[in-house]
Amino acid sequence: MLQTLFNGFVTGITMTLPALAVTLLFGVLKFANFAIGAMMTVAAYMAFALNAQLGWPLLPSTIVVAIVCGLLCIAVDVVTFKPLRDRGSITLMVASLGLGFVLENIARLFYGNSARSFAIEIARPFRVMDIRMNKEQMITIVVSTVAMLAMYFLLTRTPVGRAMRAVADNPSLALVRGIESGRIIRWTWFIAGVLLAVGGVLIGMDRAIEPPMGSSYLIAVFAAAIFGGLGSPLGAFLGALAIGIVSEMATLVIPPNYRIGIPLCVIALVLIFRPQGLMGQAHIRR
Amino acid sequence: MKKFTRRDVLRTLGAAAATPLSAPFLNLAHAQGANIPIGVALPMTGNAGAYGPDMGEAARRTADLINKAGGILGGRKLELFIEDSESSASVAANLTQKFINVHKAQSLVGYWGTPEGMSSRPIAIQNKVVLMVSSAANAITEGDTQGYIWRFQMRATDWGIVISRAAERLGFKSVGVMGLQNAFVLPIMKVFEERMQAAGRKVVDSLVYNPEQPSYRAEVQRVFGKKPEAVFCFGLLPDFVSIMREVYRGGFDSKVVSLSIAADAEGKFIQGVGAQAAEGIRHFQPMPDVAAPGYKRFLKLMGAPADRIFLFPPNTHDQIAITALAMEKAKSPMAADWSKQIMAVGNGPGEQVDDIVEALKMVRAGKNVNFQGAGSTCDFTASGDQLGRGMGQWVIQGGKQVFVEYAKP
Amino acid sequence: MLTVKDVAKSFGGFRALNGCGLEVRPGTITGIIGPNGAGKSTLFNIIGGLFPPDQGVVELEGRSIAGVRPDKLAGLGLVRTFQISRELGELTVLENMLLAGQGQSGEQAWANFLRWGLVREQEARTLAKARALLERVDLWHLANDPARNLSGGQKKLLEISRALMLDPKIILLDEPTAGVSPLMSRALTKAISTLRDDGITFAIIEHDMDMIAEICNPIYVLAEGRTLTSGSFAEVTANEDVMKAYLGKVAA
Amino acid sequence: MISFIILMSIVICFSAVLALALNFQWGSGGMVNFGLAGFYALGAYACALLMLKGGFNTFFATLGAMAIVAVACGLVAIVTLRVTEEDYFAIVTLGVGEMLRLVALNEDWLTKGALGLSGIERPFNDWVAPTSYSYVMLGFCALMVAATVWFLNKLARSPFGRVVRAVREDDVVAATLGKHVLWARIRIFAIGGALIGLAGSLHAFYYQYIDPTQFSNIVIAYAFMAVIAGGRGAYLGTILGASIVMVLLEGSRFAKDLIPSLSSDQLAAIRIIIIGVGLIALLIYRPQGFLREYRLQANLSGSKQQSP
Repeated sequence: MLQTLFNGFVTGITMTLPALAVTLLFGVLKFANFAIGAMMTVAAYMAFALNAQLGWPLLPSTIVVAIVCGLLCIAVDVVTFKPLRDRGSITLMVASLGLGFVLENIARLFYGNSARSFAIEIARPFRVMDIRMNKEQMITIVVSTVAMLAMYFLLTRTPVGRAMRAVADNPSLALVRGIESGRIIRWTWFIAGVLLAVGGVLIGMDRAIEPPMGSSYLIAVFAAAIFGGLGSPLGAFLGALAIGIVSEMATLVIPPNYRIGIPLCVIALVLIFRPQGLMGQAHIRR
Repeated sequence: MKKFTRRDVLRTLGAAAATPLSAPFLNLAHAQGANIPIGVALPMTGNAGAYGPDMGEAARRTADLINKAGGILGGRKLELFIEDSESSASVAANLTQKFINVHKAQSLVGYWGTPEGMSSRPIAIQNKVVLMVSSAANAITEGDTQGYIWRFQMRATDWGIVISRAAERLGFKSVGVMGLQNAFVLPIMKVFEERMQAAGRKVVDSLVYNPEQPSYRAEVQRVFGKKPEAVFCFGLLPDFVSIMREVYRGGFDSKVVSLSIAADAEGKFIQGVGAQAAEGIRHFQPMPDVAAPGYKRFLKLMGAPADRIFLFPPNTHDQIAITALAMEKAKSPMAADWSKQIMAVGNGPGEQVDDIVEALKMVRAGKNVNFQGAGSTCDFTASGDQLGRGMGQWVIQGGKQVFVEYAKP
Repeated sequence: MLTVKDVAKSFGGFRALNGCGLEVRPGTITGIIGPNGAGKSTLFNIIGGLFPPDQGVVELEGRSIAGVRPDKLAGLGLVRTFQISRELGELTVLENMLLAGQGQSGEQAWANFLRWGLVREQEARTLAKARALLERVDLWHLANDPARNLSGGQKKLLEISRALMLDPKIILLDEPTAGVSPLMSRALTKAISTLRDDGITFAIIEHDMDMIAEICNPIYVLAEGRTLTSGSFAEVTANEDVMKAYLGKVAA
Repeated sequence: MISFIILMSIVICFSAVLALALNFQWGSGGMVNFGLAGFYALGAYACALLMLKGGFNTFFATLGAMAIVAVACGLVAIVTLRVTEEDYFAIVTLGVGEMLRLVALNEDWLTKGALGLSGIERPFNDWVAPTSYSYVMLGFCALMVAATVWFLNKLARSPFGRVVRAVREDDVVAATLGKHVLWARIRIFAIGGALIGLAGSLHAFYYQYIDPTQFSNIVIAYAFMAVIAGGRGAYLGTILGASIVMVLLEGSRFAKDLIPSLSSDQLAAIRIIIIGVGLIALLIYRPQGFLREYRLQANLSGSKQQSP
């Protein structure tokens, strides 16, 4: 029981970074990006290349990949989403779906379908109050918390962050066009890229690295972001934890192979009872 | 590029309309001295992608061997059409249509996975073409196959029998079972659980999981958390890698037993989880009897070292060999004729031969043969299931696969 | 005809409307003016049913319409236009008009297959009506063009004509002359007063003071989410608070 | 070879029906459906099960499958759209599609799980000789495509079609003009659902065997590609788009020998990359597709028929 609760906590915290990325991208760009799963997969494979193939330690690999991914996201935005910006969120969503297919299969093109792992020693667990925990889980918790705090600092203390928040908080205010908005969008993509890259590496530490690894998190991550209120970073954090814990705890009563149904039910309940989500504000489009 | 005129289009349509009438004649035309086409659908992509290339090589070398020795039916050569089934049901069905309709194949071989076999089965029966599969799920040969469907593999329930017998001998008092939601895993699980319970062993938990899940923490926690002596985990490589990482880092001590397609996968498993996490895992897989002369001959054909264990390529070899023998015996390339001779050349009565060239000579001379294949003794039940194939058992020690034993059901 | 009393609305922490009220009497063109951010468009959005007020009364002919869906309001005879023209760009000008026809059986999918005679007859009637309206504003020759190809002023004309397809009792116009050439603006003003003479009531948000002065009476002045004052153009312009509201905004 | 082309044409036909369904939901109605693969599976399974377990004949099984998918789609639209907007809708369709596939995979008692359903009966099977069945099947599928196009074109030209497009362009305006937007959207999604059910039934008839692996997410990419290439809202174009996509896919199987250095694994990946890149490129450079959506063209010079 307690162990399951802890497992849920770990599952949840693994999803916090992608959920943050989703909510940030949605807040500023106003569309649901379905390519985030594949972006995480690509990041995990990039880290795998540096770590397992070139023999770098995982930490510098992750840092390099995070920066590269951030820049890559900016590039992807310029190539893919920028020309479509005026076309409404549905077109952007469809484009992101296509982008997801492309990215996932680029990983498949180079690495095939077989499962891989980072070149790190996996260790037996230690026990705290009879709960089994392991090193990777500790790393995940620390990294996610640090990232959350960094995000908080970024959004509240820096001019770019404040601008991002202003855009995210005020959905009736269409994104101001001009140089300023270009800068905000680039920063948003960069930060989302970094979050997704780190999230991808953490997921790769948790399970095997294979092409569908990122997309398998897609629904749960979106549920987390919606539950927390799309556009609200704190909400995304809490939403991810809640979804993780609820879906692991639910396996005590429902068959585990329907776990994916839990996030879906959460979305449905949120839509019916509190469309703005846990921490979000009521918002009206247009 | 040539432009299509309306007349061209009309002519094509006219040809299309005329085809059903002329189809039988076309087949007759084929019967006169042309090559004998064989469709080979192999998994080059997807979760079984590792096995396709070797199976293709075995098929090619076997066909070459037969062709060099003068072919069959008075000098006609076997012509292989090797295609990727992508481990997918609909791709395999489209391929089967292509083999039958474009290449006019009367023999379809390969078909590694259950989806491929299941989707191609009705097409083969309808077109009266022999389909030889390598898949294990019982359903493939169930029902009325009209003698067109032949399995070159142990039936899944037989896997369960061998594995449960081994489990009894290993003395596990309590076991947990987890299986991937997959057509050939479920019958294995069912038989295994029944046998364990019948033997008075406790099955503490049994669950089925989906492929491509974000994580398998909940499943591992539920089954291993009940601390059975051993957990039998029937799955494929990607899910098994994730599960074993979870098991090792979760600090569970139950012994793990699995299938070689997950726990070996041509070395990819140990690469994936590392040697410590893989230590002590036992795994099973139907395999050829490596001591049999037929298998040794096959190794020579493949130019492989004497200790090399091929799991599936020998089946492909046998499928082509049996096709050739049955055609020769029936003196006809049409499946409706030679499908009736498969048991005659496979089960005997007749002299046991393991050399396909020799066997063909004998058949031509009007003698009875009992062909002994590379993958098995090539004995069949009337429903199309293969007898005489056994299972190997390995254990992973120090990052190496150590062979334990070979057993038949 | 249309009564708004003490309406308040907040978004997040921001109070867009706070004790706003007005009264539109039948047969008038009621003008609504006020500095940017006074809450004029929010007021129209509430009357138009886009979102309900937090508190207050909105009545159409004595019947509360607070929170009633826009499509129901259309049935009650209330239509609105938008500050930035919202023509349906991918539809032709004519289709924009036909869409607004009410009581079309053909809007039930099955009727097009089972009662196609009726649908065709109604369609012909709707078409004739649309044609008459388009010819009146000299847009008929553009009827087959996608609406997005129209000029700003033509779009405004189309929006008003489209509203007329509903045979409304009252039309809310949100800045009908914004982004329109002076010449077209004149024509619009004239068209609106003609329509008023035909018995249609208007409420207009407008910045063009010439237009306000010419056709609107009474005029309501909104500032910071509430009604400052109301009266004729002369009365309103003479009011010191009004000048302060406008100038204060500029000073701040 | 001819027979193979015939068979591929059948595949093109039922892919085209699926793409037409998507073109109605998304192209005309602006309702994106990322759960297409799941609803497609629902259609195929419903049709197969109605025959295998319900004892229906092929005709009523197809109608039943259409009704079931229509209701499922309608329900998704009701629950999701009552309160909110398109981004959530896309996510919910994705999740529901996933869930439907899980049910197909896990409910052994009903769907036989991963083993799949076999022995699916085909229409007119008793009346036609097996050798010429594929021609009849092609004729039947082509007829279904033609009927679907006729039906959708008729709808597009009707007042209902106007409402559909208006809701896509601007739901607020449509509401202001007295249209019940939620009800319109429910109908759009349900009608599209019925067509998905039809496509699923044809799929089941063609393969005579269905299993969960046939309904992977790649189906979604293909359908979107077909719609975008053909032109949003342009139904004839969709047939063209579906043909192009299927010919590319199947053609690459024939062209494999040209690049021997690539493994089939990589070739499969490249094929999907091409589809994905093509999808984005078309969205950017040719969003209107090859053919254009229907627009009413009235006779401008004709005399007035009636005064209002």
